[in-house]
Amino acid sequence: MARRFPVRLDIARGKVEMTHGGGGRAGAQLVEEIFFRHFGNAELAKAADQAQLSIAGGRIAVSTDSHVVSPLFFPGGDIGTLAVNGTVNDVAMAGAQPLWLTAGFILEEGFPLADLDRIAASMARAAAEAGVEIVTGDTKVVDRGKADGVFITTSGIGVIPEGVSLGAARIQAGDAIIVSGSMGDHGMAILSRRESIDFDSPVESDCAPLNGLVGVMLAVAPNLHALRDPTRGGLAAVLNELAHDSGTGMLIDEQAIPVSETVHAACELLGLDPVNIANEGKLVAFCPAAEADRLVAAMRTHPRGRDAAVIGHVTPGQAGLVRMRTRFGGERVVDWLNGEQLPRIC
Amino acid sequence: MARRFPVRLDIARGKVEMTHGGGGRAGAQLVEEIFFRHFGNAELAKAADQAQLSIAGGRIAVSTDSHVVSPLFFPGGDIGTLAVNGTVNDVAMAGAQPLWLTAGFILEEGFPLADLDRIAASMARAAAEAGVEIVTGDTKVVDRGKADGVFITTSGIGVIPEGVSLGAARIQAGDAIIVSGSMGDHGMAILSRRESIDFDSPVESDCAPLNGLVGVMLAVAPNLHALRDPTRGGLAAVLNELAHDSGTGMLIDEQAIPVSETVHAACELLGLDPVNIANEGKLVAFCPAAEADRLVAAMRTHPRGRDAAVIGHVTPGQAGLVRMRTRFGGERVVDWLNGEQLPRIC
Amino acid sequence: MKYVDEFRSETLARDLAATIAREADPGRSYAIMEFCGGHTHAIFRYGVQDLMPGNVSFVHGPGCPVCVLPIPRLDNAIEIAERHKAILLTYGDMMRVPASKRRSLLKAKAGGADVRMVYSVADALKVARANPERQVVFFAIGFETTTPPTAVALLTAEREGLANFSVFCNHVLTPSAMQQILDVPGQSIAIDAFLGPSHVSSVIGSAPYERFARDFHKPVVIAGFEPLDVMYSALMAIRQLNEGRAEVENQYTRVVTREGNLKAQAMVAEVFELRDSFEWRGLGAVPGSALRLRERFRAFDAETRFALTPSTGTDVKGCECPAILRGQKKPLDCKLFGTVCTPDNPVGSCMVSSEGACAAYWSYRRHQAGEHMPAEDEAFGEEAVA
Amino acid sequence: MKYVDEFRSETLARDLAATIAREADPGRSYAIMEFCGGHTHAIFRYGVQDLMPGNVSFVHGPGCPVCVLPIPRLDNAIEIAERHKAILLTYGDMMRVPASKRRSLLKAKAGGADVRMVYSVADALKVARANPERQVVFFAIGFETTTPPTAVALLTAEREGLANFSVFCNHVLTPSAMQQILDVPGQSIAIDAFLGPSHVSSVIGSAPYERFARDFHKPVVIAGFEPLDVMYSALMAIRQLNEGRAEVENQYTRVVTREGNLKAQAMVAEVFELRDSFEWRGLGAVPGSALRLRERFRAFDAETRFALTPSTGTDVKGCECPAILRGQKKPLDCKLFGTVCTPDNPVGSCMVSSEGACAAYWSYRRHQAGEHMPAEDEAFGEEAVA
Amino acid sequence: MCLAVPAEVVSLDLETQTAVVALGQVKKQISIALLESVTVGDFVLVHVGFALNRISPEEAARTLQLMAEAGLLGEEEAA
Amino acid sequence: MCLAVPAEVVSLDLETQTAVVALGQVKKQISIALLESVTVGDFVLVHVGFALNRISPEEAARTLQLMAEAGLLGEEEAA
Ligand code: SF4
Ligand code: SF4
Ligand SMILES: [Mg+2]
Ligand SMILES: [Mg+2]
Ligand SMILES: [Mg+2]
Ligand SMILES: [Mg+2]
Ligand SMILES: [Mg+2]
Ligand SMILES: [Mg+2]
Ligand SMILES: [Mg+2]
Ligand SMILES: [Mg+2]
Ligand SMILES: [Mg+2]
Ligand SMILES: [Mg+2]
Repeated sequence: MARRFPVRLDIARGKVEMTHGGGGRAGAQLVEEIFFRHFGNAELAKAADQAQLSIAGGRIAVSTDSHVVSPLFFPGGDIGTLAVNGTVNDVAMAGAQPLWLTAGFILEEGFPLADLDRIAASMARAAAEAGVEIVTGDTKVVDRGKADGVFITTSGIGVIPEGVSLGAARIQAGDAIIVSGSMGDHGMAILSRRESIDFDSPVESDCAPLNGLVGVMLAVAPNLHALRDPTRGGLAAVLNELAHDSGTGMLIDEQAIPVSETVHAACELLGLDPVNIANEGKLVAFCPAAEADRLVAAMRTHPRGRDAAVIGHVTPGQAGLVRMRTRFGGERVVDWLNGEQLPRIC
Repeated sequence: MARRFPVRLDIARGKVEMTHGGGGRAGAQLVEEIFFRHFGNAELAKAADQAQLSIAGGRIAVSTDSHVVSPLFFPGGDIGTLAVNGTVNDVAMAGAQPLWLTAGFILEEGFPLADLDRIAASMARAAAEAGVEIVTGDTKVVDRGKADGVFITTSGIGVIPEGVSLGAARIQAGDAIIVSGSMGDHGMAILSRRESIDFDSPVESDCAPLNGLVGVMLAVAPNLHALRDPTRGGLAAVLNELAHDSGTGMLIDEQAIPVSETVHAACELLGLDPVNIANEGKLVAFCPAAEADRLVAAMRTHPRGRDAAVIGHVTPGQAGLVRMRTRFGGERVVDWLNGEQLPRIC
Repeated sequence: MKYVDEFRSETLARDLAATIAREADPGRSYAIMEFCGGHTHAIFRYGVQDLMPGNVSFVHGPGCPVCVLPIPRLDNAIEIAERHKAILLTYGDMMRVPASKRRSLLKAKAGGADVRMVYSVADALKVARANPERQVVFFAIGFETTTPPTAVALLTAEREGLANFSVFCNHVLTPSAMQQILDVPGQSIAIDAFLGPSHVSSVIGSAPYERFARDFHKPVVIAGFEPLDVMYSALMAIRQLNEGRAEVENQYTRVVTREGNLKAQAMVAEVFELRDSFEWRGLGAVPGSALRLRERFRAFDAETRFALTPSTGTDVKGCECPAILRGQKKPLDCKLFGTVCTPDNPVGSCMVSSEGACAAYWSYRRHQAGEHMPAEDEAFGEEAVA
Repeated sequence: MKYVDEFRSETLARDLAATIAREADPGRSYAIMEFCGGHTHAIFRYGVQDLMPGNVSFVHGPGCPVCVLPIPRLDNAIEIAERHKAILLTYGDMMRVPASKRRSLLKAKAGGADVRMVYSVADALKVARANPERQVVFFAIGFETTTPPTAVALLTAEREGLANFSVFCNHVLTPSAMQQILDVPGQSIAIDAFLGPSHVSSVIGSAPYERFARDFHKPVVIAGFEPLDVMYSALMAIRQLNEGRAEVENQYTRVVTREGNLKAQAMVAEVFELRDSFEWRGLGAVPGSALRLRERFRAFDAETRFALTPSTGTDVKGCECPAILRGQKKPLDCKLFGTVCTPDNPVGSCMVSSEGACAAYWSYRRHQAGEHMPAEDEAFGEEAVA
Repeated sequence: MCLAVPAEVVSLDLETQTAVVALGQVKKQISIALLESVTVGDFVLVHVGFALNRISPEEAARTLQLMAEAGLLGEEEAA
Repeated sequence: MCLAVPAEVVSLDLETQTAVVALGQVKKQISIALLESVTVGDFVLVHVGFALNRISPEEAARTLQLMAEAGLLGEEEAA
C-alpha cells in the first residue's frame, strides 16, 4: 500500500498553512507526524473520532480548560505544559486520579511547525509526569490574524476514589485554610515576559501536576473538605468564590502566606498583590482544623508541598467575605482583582 | 449576603471586554448570566473546577472538537449547534450514548454579548435535543484581532452499550457501505455565506445529533462494524481514512450517493464534488452485506436516516484505495480534497 | 527589600499606634486629609485606619490623577482613538474610567479602537518608532510625578524628529488643587491637617506647600508612602495641632528636600507652560492648575494635531465623586456605592483606580458598609444610572 | 440541470463508446490531444478513457492556465504581496503553484503576506474599493476566457478612477501555444488530432484554429466540456482521420460560432495589446503569445507601478512538466510522481490544478500507476527535491 | 479555472450590467458586461462571475440529436 | 499611578541615560534622564520607568530612628 505521506513534514522550517486545516491529507499528516509522534499511545493511534476506554463504575471527575497564554513560551514552561497541568489539576481538585486527556488545537496560519513540535513535546512530557494519556484530539487552522499562534483546549477525566467527596458545599466554619506553597510564581513568570512590562528575574512558573500531592493528602486526610487550585485571579479569586459558594466567611493571615522574595519584589515594582497572581502548581485545601497540622506535615513530604502552610480559617457569618489580617497589623477585605490587569496568563 | 453582581450584564448592547477574562468578578458574572442561565443544570451550577459524575463500569467513548466555523451563524445553525452536535456525533460514532459535554470558549474582545447569548441558547437547545448535559466549562478572552469572534471546543463522554464494538479495524472486504442521507448540505450552507463566494440557495446545514439514529441502527444490527460522520473533507476523506486504517479498498457508486439537487447545482457552480463537502448530521456505516438491507430499512424509519442508502462495498486488495463508478459509467479514484479550498467549515 | 520592609514593621506600627492613641486629645477629633491617592491606597491596603484611635480619621483627598480627569477630556481621548484612528497609549488605570454615555477606553478598545496600556512613556516612544505609518498618541495624565517623564519623552521625540508621535496633555498641579480645597469662600473647612504628597514633593520640593500652612493655618506634613510613614506623619500632624502650630514639616526626608529635583523642574519648564484654567472632576475649573505644551512643541501636541470635538459630558447624577474629592463626603455616603457602582461597572472615576476613595473602600473596607450593601434579592437594573 | 445532465447520460455514453470502438481502425492508433485542462478534468472526473478502445488515447495538452505560468512571474506575484505589501488577489488554484525556492502564494500568506482568493475579478474591484489606503493587485492569469472579465474590470477601474487598483497581467493566448506544439522543427509530432478549447472558442470563435488544420494537416474539433461532448468530439476526430480529412469542426455549436463573442473581443482589444514574447512553463519563450495592458491603462499596470526584480527561478530538476505540457510524456513517466510530488507538496505546476495532468492522474487514476507508487517502507526525504 | 456552467437568467439589471442567474435553486449575481444582449429566460455560460456567451437551445438540441444518432450505431453494435 | 518603588542601581549606561535597577533579584531597565548624577549602588525612587530622585540612606536611617523613638513612647504605654 502506498504511503499516505511520501514527503515528511518540514518541521524545522515549515509553517502551519490553511491546507493543514481543510480536512485533507495535509492535516492528517500534521496530526500524525507531530501529535501522534509525541503523544503516541494505542488509543490515539487508532485515529478514530473518539477514544474508547474501559472504566470501573463509580464517580468520575471531568474538566476542561482553554489555554490562550501569551507569550506561548515562558520561564518554567510553555502553553503545552500549561494545557496538560491546567486540566490535570482541575481533575485532581476533585480528589480524582486523572487518567485521560483530550486536546483541541486551534492553530494560526503561519505558526512555525518547530514551535508546535516543541509544544507537543512539552505536552507529552507533562502528561508522562502526571501519569495521563492524551487519547484523542482535534486540530483546526484559522487564517493569519484570526488567532494568536496556538490555542489549546484540554479536557480531562479522572476517577474519584471511593469515599472521597470534595466540594465547596463541604466547607464549614472552623476549617483550616491551607496552601501548598508560594503564591504568584506562574503569573509573575508570564508578566516578566510581557512586552510592555518586561523585567529580569529568576522567577519561574510553578506549572506542575498536583495529582501526586493530592494522593498524599487523601492518604492522611480522607475527610478533606475541598481543594481548589488558585489559577487565574490567584488566591483571592479562589477564596472569594469558595466563600460565596459555601456561604462562609474567611480570614487569612498575610504573614502566613508563602510568597517568594522575588515575587514579592516584582509585586512591589508593578503595584500588584501576590494574592491576585496566578499559580499553576499550587492548591488551596480546606479541612477540619484538628487535621490541619497532620495534613500540612504530610504535604511537606511531597516535593509539590514542601512550603505548605495554614494561612487562615473559615469563619461563621459575613458569608462571602474574605478578610485578611495584614502583615502590618490591620485588617482588610481581600477582593477579586478588579479590572483587566492580568489577561492571558493561562 | 451581598449579591456578587449588583448590575446585570447588558446583554443587548454589551460587548466582551478583556475584563471578562482576567479571573475577576466580571468573568464570573459573564459565565453565570449567560452560560449557567442557558445550560442550567445542578452539576454546572456548582461552579467547581470540574464536574463530578456517577458512571456505571464498562467502556466509554470520549471525543473532542474545536469549532472555528466562519461565519458563526449560517443557514440551519450556528457555531453553538455545531459545537454540540459535532462532539455528540463523534461520541455516537462509537455506538455510545453521549451523556455529558464540556465546553471551552475562547472569546475575542469586542464580541457582542447578544451573539454569545444566542450561541449559548443554541447550544442549550442542541444539548436538549441530543439528551446531553453541559456539565463544566471554561471561558477565556483574547485581545481584538487575536481570535475571530468565538471559538468553542467541546468534549463529550458517552457510554458504550455492552457488546458494541465499532472501529476501522472491524471493516472487512464485502462490507456494505451505507450513508444515512444526502451529502454536502452543511459545507454548502457555509459556503453560500462566504464573502467571496456568496450565492442564494435554500440549502441549509444538516447539523443534527445522530445518537438517536445510531440507537435505531444498533437495535437491528448489533454487529455493525464501523460508523464515521463525514464532516471536514466529506465522504471522500472518511472513506480514504477508513480504507487506509482498515487496510481495505472501497468501491462506491456515484449514482447511489444521495445528493440534493441544490447541492449538486452549487457544486457545479463552484467546481466542487459533493463527496468532498462536509456534513454535520450524516453518518457512514459499514456492516456485513447480508445485514445491509435490514439496516437501511431501519434507518429510513428515523428522521435522520430517511434517505439512507447503500452506496458501495468494501473490496479486498488495493488497500487504501477508494474507487468510484461514475454516473457516466467510467471509474475513477476518490481522493481527499487537495489543498485548502474549504477552510473553517466546522 | 531595603527602604520598604523596614517601613512596614508590625511591631513599630503597634508602638506608634499606642503613641498616637496617647497623644491624641480625646476631647477633640483630628480630620487629616491625605491629599494623595497613594496614601489612600496605603491606608486601606495595610488597614492603617484600624490602628488609629476613634477620633483620628483620614479624609481622602483629590490626589488621584485618574479620579480628577474630567469627562470631556476622556471623551476627547476616545475620539483620538476612534475617530482619528490613532494608537492611543495610556497608563493602565485610565482604561476603565467612565466617560460620557457609559463609554470608556476599555469599551472603545473592545469596539475596535487601538488603545494600549503602557508601563512607561518610554514604551510609548517605542510604539511610535515601531509604527511610523500610524499616529501614536500618548494620553498623558498625572501630577508632577508623571510630568517629568512626559517632558523627557517630548524632548526625545523632538530630537529624533518622531513625526508620528504626539501627547494629549492632561498634567495637573497639586498646589492649585490644594488651594481650591482650602479656598472655599464662605465655608469653613472640616479638615484639620494635610498629609502632603510624597512623590510629587520629591520633584517640586516641600516649599510650594508653605503658603497653605501659612495662609490657611493648616499643618502640612510631607509624608512617605509606606504605612509607617503615614502613621508617623499623622502623629506629626497631631502634634502640630496639639501645639497649635501650622507648618510644613517633612517626614519623607529620605527623598524630599525643600527645593526638590531641580533638573526635573527645568525639563518640565522647558517643555510645558501653565494653562489659564483647567477643569477638574469634582473641583470644577481651577485657574493655573494644569500644563500644556509650549509653542516649540506644537508639532507634538495632540490638541492641535487632531480636530477634537468639544464634549459636554458630565458626571452621572447621584455620583458623589465631586464631594468625595473635596473631602466633604465619604464613599459610603453615596447611594450608588456597591449597588450600581462597583469596580467592574464604575459609575464615577473614584471607583476605578485603587487610589480612588470609592474603589479603595470597595476593595478593602466594604464589610463596614452594613446596610448600605444591596441584599441578594434586590434588583438593580441599568435604569438606576442616568 | 439543463445543458448539464443531458450531456452526462450513461446510456448514451455506452452507445457512443460502442460506436467509437466500431469506427476506430484497429490497425492504427489515435492520439488525440485535448488542448484544454477543462477537457483533461472531464476525462478523469468521469472516467472517459475507460470507455475508449485501447487504440484511442487522450494526450493532455498545455491548456491549463495555472500550469503554464512560469516561475519568474509567480516570484514577481509573491514579491508584490511580500515586498510591496499589496493585497494580492487571485483565483484559487494559483495559491499552491510552486515558485522559486519551494515558495508559493500559500506559503507567502502563511508568512504574513495579504494574499486572498477571489471567485471573480469583480470581487477584486470590491476589495479595492473597500481598502482605499492599500494597494490592491489582481494577479490575472488565464486564456482568452478569463481575459475579457479582466478587461471589464480595468475599464471599470478607469471609469471609477480606482487609483489603488492594478493588474499583474499574465493572460496568454491559446493559438500561439498550439502553434508552438505543432511547430517543432525537425521533429514529427505524435499527436493525430486536437480537441479544441470550448470556452476559449466561445470568446474567440473557431476561426483561429483553421490555419492549424490547414498548415499542419491535423483535425481540430472544438469540443464541449461535458463528458459526452468529449466522447462525441473524439468520434468526430476519428472520423476525420479515418477519412483523411483535417478540418476545424465544431461540436460545441450551442455556444461556439466561427467568429466568437465580438463584444468581448472588442473590449479585450481596447484594453490589451500583444507582447512580443512571453515565457511559458514547458514551452519556453513563445512569440506573440501573451497580452499586456495598453499604454492608456499604464496607471493600472502592476508591472509599471511596482519595481519588480527579474527572477531567474527555474523548474525543479526531474520535473517532467515541460514534456507533459507538450504532450511528449505522461505523468507516470515522471520519477517524482507520487513520491516527492503530490498535490499536497507539488513540485511542478502540473500537480496543482485539477486541470493539470499530474494532479488529475493523482486524484483519479493513480491506481494504474502500479510499481511507480512508493512502497510503505521507502523513505522519501526532501533531499530528493533539488 | 476554466470552469464554466450554463445558467438561466432570472433577472436583469441593465444599469449595473448585472444579472441574477439560476442553476436549479442556486442563484448568483453575475456580470453581463460581455454580452451584446440578453433577456430573462436565456441560458448563458457563466465563467468567473461573467456571462461569456449565450447558449443556443436549438444547437443544443441538434447536438444531442447528432450524438443520439451516432450512439444508435453503437447501440446496434452492442445489441 | 502614583506607585513608586525604591530600587538599587546596579549598572549605568550614561550614553542612553538608562540604568538597570534591582529590587532584590528583580531587575529592570529605567531612564535616569531626570537625575543630575547617579552612581552604581545608589538607591533611587522609580516611577513609571524613570528614576525620580535618589534616596538618602542617612535620612532614611534618621527617620527610622525618629519613628522608633516615637514608638518607644507608645511601647511604654502598651506595656
Ligand atoms: S460610589 Fe461610584 S457613584 Fe458613588 S461617589 Fe463613588 S464613584 Fe461616584
Ligand atoms: S509529477 Fe510533479 S514533478 Fe513530475 S511532472 Fe508532474 S508536476 Fe512535475
Ligand atoms: Mg477547568
Ligand atoms: Mg485549570
Ligand atoms: Mg482550577
Ligand atoms: Mg475532530
Ligand atoms: Mg497573530
Ligand atoms: Mg472529535
Ligand atoms: Mg466532530
Ligand atoms: Mg467525526
Ligand atoms: Mg477554567
Ligand atoms: Mg477578528
